Amino acid sequence: MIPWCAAAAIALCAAGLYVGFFVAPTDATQGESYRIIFIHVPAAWMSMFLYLVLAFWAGVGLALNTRLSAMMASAIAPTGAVMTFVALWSGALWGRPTWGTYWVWDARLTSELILLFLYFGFMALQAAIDDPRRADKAGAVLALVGVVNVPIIYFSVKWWNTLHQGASVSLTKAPTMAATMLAGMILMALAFWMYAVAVTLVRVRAIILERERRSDWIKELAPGA
Amino acid sequence: MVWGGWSEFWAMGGYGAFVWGAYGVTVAVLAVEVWLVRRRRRLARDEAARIRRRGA
Amino acid sequence: MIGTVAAVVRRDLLLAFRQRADVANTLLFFVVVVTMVPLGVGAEPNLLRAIAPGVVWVAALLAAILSLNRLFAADFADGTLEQMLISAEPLPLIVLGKTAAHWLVTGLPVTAMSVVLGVMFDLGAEATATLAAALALGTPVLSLVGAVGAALTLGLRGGGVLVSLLVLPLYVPVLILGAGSVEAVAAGLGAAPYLLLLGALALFALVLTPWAVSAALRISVE
Amino acid sequence: MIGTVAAVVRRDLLLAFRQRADVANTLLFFVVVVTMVPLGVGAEPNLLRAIAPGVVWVAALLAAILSLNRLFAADFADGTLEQMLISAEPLPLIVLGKTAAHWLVTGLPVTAMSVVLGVMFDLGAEATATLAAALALGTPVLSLVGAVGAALTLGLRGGGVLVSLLVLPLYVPVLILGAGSVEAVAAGLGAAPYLLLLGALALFALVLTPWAVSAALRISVE
Amino acid sequence: MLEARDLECTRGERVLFSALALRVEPGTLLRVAGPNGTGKTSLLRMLCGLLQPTQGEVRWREKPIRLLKEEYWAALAYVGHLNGVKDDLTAAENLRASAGIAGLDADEGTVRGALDAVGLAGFEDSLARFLSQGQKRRIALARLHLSGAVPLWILDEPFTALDARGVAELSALVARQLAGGGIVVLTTHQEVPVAAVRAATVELGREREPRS
Amino acid sequence: MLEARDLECTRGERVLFSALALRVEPGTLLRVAGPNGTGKTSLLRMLCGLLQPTQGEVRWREKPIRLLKEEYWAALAYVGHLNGVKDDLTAAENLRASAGIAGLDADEGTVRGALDAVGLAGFEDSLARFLSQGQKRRIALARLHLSGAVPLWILDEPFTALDARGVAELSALVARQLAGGGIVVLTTHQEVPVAAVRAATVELGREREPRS
Amino acid sequence: MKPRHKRAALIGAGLLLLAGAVTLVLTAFQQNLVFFFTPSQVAANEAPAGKAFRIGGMVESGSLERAGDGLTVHFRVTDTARSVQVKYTGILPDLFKEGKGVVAQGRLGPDGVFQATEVLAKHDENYMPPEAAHALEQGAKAQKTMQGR
Ligand code: HEM
Ligand SMILES: Nc1ncnc2c1ncn2[C@@H]1O[C@H](COP(=O)(O)OP(=O)(O)OP(=O)(O)O)[C@@H](O)[C@H]1O
Ligand SMILES: Nc1ncnc2c1ncn2[C@@H]1O[C@H](COP(=O)(O)OP(=O)(O)OP(=O)(O)O)[C@@H](O)[C@H]1O
Ligand SMILES: [Mg+2]
Ligand SMILES: [Mg+2]
Repeated sequence: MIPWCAAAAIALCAAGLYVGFFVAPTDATQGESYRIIFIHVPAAWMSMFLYLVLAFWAGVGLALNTRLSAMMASAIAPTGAVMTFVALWSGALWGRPTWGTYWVWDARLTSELILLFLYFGFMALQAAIDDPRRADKAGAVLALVGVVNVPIIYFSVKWWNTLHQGASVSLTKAPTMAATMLAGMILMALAFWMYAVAVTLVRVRAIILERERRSDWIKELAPGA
Repeated sequence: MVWGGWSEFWAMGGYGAFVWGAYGVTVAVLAVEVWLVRRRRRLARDEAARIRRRGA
Repeated sequence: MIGTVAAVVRRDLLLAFRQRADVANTLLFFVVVVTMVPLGVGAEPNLLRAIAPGVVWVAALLAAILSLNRLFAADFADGTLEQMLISAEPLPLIVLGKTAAHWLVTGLPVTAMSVVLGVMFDLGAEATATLAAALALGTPVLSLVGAVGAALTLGLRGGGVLVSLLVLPLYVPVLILGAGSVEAVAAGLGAAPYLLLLGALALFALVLTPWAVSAALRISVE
Repeated sequence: MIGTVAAVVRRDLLLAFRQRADVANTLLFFVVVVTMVPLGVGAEPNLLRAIAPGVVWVAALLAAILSLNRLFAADFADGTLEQMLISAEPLPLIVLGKTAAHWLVTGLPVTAMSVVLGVMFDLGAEATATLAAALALGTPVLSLVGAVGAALTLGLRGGGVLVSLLVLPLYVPVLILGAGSVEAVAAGLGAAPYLLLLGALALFALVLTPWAVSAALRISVE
Repeated sequence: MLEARDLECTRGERVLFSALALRVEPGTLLRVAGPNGTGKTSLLRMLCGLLQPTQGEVRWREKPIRLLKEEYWAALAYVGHLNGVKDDLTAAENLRASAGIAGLDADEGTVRGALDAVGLAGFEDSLARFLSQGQKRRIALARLHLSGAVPLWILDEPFTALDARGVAELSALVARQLAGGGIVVLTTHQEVPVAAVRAATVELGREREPRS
Repeated sequence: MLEARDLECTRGERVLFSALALRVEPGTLLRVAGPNGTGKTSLLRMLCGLLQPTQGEVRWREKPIRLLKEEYWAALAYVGHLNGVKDDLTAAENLRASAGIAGLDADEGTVRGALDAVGLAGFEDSLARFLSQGQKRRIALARLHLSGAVPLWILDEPFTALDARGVAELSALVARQLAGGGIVVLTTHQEVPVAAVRAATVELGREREPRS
Repeated sequence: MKPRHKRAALIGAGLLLLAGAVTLVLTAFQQNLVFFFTPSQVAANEAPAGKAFRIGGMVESGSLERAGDGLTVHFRVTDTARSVQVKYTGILPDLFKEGKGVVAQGRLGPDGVFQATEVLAKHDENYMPPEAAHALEQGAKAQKTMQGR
C-alpha cells in the first residue's frame, strides 16, 4: 500500500504541476503569482482534514482503548504540522504580491496559525511523556479539545469579513474558477493526499516497531517489515 | 503553452521570488519529512531486529 | 452536589488566603507590569491610553499562565488529588470548584484592578467599564482552558513550558476579542458583539472543559 | 571549594535541564510578551521600537522575581536544603553555586534573547549592544539580591508576595540604571557611567549577599 | 465483595505482575506483601481504580469498577503513601476539607471526634506544618473515623510513622471494621498486628529480580 | 564523643523537653524513643546543629558545635525524615549530587557501588520519580555508604518504608559502623534490630500529655 | 441522589448552558464584528471617529490620481452605494487597480478624507484567464460588491 500511495503521489504531483504551470492560463488580476494556489490550497485543505482525522483516531483510541488508533494519531501529527506550515508559508508569500502584506491578524490567518500551534502542542505533549499509554491518552484529550478550531478556520471567511478571500470551491455552488486552474488544483490536492497517506503509514509502522518491540508478534514482523 | 521561454518561466511575471520561494520551501520541507520518517523507520527496524536476535 | 463545589472552593480559598501569596502576587504582578510600562515607554498620556487595554490584557494572560502550574501541582504532590479522583462526587464538579477558586484568586483581582487601571490611564468611563466587563467574561475562560493544559502536563518534566505551548494558542481568541472590545468602545462603536462572543466562549468553556480536565487528570495521575 | 560550587551548579543545571521548564520558560516568557504586545497594543513599528527596551527590562525583572520562589523552595521541601546546611563546605559557597545556576537559567537567556529582540525591534547596533551589556551586568544583581529575599521568606506563609515586597525596592536602582543606559545611547551619550555603576553593584552583591543568604537560610530552616 | 481477575500491571516497560486473581469476602483482611518495588502500591491503586490495569479487571459486588465509578468510590476509603495533608491548614480544617472532597458531610463534632480518636486532641487548631511526621499521618488516618459506614478500606503502609500506641489503636480500628463485615486491604513491611478472624495474603515479587 | 548539656527545646509555645543531658561514647548506639510528637526529630536536628537549643549546648569532642561548624559537619552524616531525593534526577545522579553538596567527591565506581549496596543495582539510571517509596528511601540511605569514614551518623526513622531485607541490611550496616568505633543516633518506632555491644536509650515525652 | 442521576443532571445542565452559548454566538453575528468597514457604514457614522480603522471596498473606476511626488495617491473607495475619498502616501500593492478590492488602514480626517497608513489589495474568489475576465467585465463589474459576508 505504501509504495502505491507514494507512486500515486509522485504521478499526481507531476500531472498537477504540468497542468498548473503549462496548461492553466495566467490569472486576469493576479498574473502569475496565483500559481502559488497549487500548493497553498491543497496544503490548507490537508492541514484541516488531517487534524480531523487525527482527532478521530485519538477519540477512538480514548474510547475503545485501542493502541493502534492512538498510534495513527501520533503518526499523523507531524505531517499535519508540515501541511499547516506549508499553507502558512505559501499564503504569506502569496499575500505579499496580492494583498501587499505578508501577514495580517485576520480570522482565517490567525486560526490557521493556532492550528499549527495545536499540532506543535500535541507533538510536544506526547514527546514529554515517557509512558506511551499515558502519552496517547493525554494527546487524545488535547486533540479533541482543539477540534473546535477547525470549523473556525473553515467558516471564518463567512463569519467575519476578512482580508482572505471566500471559498472558490464549495459543494453547494459551481466553482468560481477556470476549469484548467481547478483541474491543476484538484490534482495537486490528490497528490498531497496520497503523500500524506504514504508518509503517515511509514511513520505508523515505525511507531509500531518502536513501541511493541518487546512483544512477541512484532518479532516475527520485524525482519520483513 | 503559456510561456515564451525558460527565463520567462523562471521570472513568473515578476513574481518569481514569491512563487519559487513558496514551491522551494514546500519541496524542502516535504523532502526533510520524508528523510526523517525513513530514518525513523530504519532505526526502529534495526532496533527490533537487534532485540529479536538477542531474545531468540 | 453544590455542597462539594462549595467545599472545594472554600478549601482552596482558605489555602490561598493562608499562603496569601496567590492573591496578592497577581495584583502585584499587575502593578509591576503597569507601573513599569510608563517607565519604559515614556509617560505620554495619549500613547499610554492607546496601549493600556492591550497591556492589561497581556498582563492578565501572563498572570493566568504563570499561576497555572499552581492549580493542581500541590494537590498532586501531597496526595490530595488522588482523593479527589476517588471521590463519591463527580470529578468534573470538583474540578469546577478548583477552577472557580483559581479564578477567584487570579481573574477576579485582575478584573477589579482593571477598573483602577482604567482610571489611571484615563480611559474614560465607558471604556473602563468595557474593559472590566471583558475581563470578567474572559478571565474565566483563561482559568478553565488553562486548567486543561495544567491537567495534561501535571507531573511532566517540561511542565511549565508545555503548559504555555498548549494553552497560548487557545488564549489568542480571548485576547483578540478582549482587546478588540475596548478598542471598539474607544472608537465609538458598541462592544456588544465582542462581549457576547466572550460570554459564549465562557459558557462553552464552562460546560466542556471540566470533562476534559477530569479525563486529563485521570490520565496524568496514573 | 571550587569543586563544591561546580557540583552545586552542575546539579542545579541538570535539574533545570531535566525539567526544561526553567530555561525554556524564560525564553518562552519573552516570546509570549513580545508576540502578545503587538497583538494587544497594535503593531506600529515606531511605537514598538519606543517600548522595546522597557519591555525587555520589565520582562527581565518579572522573570527574576517569578523564578525566585523556585530558588530554594524545592530543596527545602524535599530535605536537600538541610543537607546543604550541614555540609562540610562553607554554606556561602553552596549558595553562590545555587545563585549562579539561577542566573544561568534566567539572567543569561534574558541577556542572550535581548540581542534578538533588539534586532527584531530594529533598535540599532549600538543600543542593542548596550542593552545586552546592561543586562549582562544587571541580571546577576537581580539573582543575588533576589536570593536574599527568597531565603528570608522560605517556608513562610506569605512567601510569594513578601519576596516581591522585599526585593522590588532593591531592584529599582538596577532598573533605572539599566534603562538609563539604553536611553543614554539613544540620546547619543555614552552609556559608560551607567554600565560602570551596574558593574559596581554586581561586585558588591557578589561579595555581600552570599553571607546574608546563608544566615537567612539557617534561620528559615530551624 | 472485591474481586480481581487476571490482573496485569506494567510500569514503564517492566511487567510487575500478571495473571493475578483475588477475591476478598466481607469481613476479610487482605495483606499485600512483598519486597520494595514489587508493585504493592501499584496493586492497591489498581484496586482503587486510580491505575488502569493493562489486562484484566477489578470487580466490586460482581460489577466492574470501571463502570461503577462514583458508586464504587462511595464505598471506598483509601489512605495512600501520601497523607494528602496540607501544611497550611490546621488539623481540623484538613479533615473537614477531606470530608468535603470525599463527598461526606462532617459537622464540627464529627471532625473533633475523629481527631480525638486518633490522639490529636489539643492539636485540632495547629497548622499541620507544625505537627510531627506521626501526627500528620494521624490526620490522614482520621478520615477512617469519618467514613464510618464505608465497607472497603484500602491502606498503603498505614503504620508508617506511628508510635506503638498509634499502631495498637489503628489495629483495633481495623479489627472493628472487619468485625462489622467490612473489607480491609493493606500493605505493611512490619508484621500485621491485627487479630483478624479471616485473613489472606498476596505475595508479590516472589521470583522477580530487577531488570535494567 | 557526642555530648549534650542541659538541652531545652521549645516549639511554638510548648516546651518539648528540658534539662536533657546525654553523652555518647564511640562505638555506642543511641536510640531516641517516645510517642509521636514528643520531640525526637527536634532533638536529632539539635544534635545536627540545624536547630538552636533554647537552652544548653551540644558538644563534639569537647567543643561546642556552635563554634565548630563545618569541622563538625565534616564528621556527620544525617538522614532525616525527608529523603532529599529529587524526582527529576536518576538514582545515580541523586547520589552524586548529594556527595557534591556534602563536599565529598564520589567517582562513578563509588556511586554505583553504594547503590548496589542498598539493593538498587539495575535502577541506577531510573528517574527517582519512577521508583517506589522504599526505593527512594534507599537512595537516601546510600549516602551512608559514601561517607565511609564519617564517625557520627544521625538517622531519623531510617527503617521507614524498607522491606524486611532492607531492614536487615541497614542493621548490619549500623552494626559495622558501631564496630568501627562510630556513633549512631537513631529514632524508630519499631524494635531496633541492631546487635549493638553498647547501646543506650533516651526516652522522651514520658509524662507529657499534649496541651492545647 | 445516585451517582447515575447526578451525571444525568450534570449533562442536562451542560446542554442548557451550551444552548445559551449558541444563542449568544448567533446574537453576536447579527451585530457587526468587523475586520473592515464599508463606505456605507462610514457614511452612516458607524465607523470610529478620530481612531484608526480599516475601510474596505472597491477602488472606484476613474478616481485614482497620482500626485507629483509619485508616491502620494488619491482615490475613492466604494461599495457601489456610497464612497469615501482616500489619501495615501507609499508603495501600493501590485494588485491595486481601479475596480478591484482594497482594504486601507488609517483614520478619517475632519475633512472627510480617509488618511491611509497602509493599503492592502483584497482579492475575490474568482480565478480566470484574462480573455474570460474581459468578456465578463461589462455586466458583472457594475454589481460586484465587496465580499462583505
Ligand atoms: C498566511 C496567509 C494565509 C493563510 C494562513 C491561508 C489559509 C488558508 C486556509 C486555511 C485555506 C483553506 C480554507 C478553505 O478550504 O476554505 C485557504 C484557502 C485558500 N486560500 Fe489562503 N491563506 C493565506 C493567504 C492566502 C492568499 C494571500 C491568497 C490569495 C490571494 C489565498 C487564497 C486562497 C484560496 C484561493 C483558497 C481556496 C479557497 C477555497 O476554494 O476553498 N490565501 N487559505
Ligand atoms: N509512575 C511510575 N512510572 C513508572 N514506573 C513506576 C512508577 N511508579 C512506580 N514504578 C515502578 O514500579 C515498581 C513498583 O512500584 P510500587 O510503588 O508499586 O512498589 P511497592 O511494592 O509499593 O514498593 P515499596 O515497598 O517500596 O513501597 C517500582 O519498581 C518502580 O520502579
Ligand atoms: N516547625 C515547627 N514549629 C513549631 N512546632 C513544631 C515544628 N515542628 C514540630 N513542632 C512541634 O514539635 C513537636 C515535636 O515534633 P517532632 O517532629 O520533633 O516529633 P517526633 O518526636 O519526631 O514525632 P514523630 O514520632 O511523629 O516523628 C510536635 O508536637 C509539633 O507540634
Ligand atoms: Mg509502596
Ligand atoms: Mg519525627
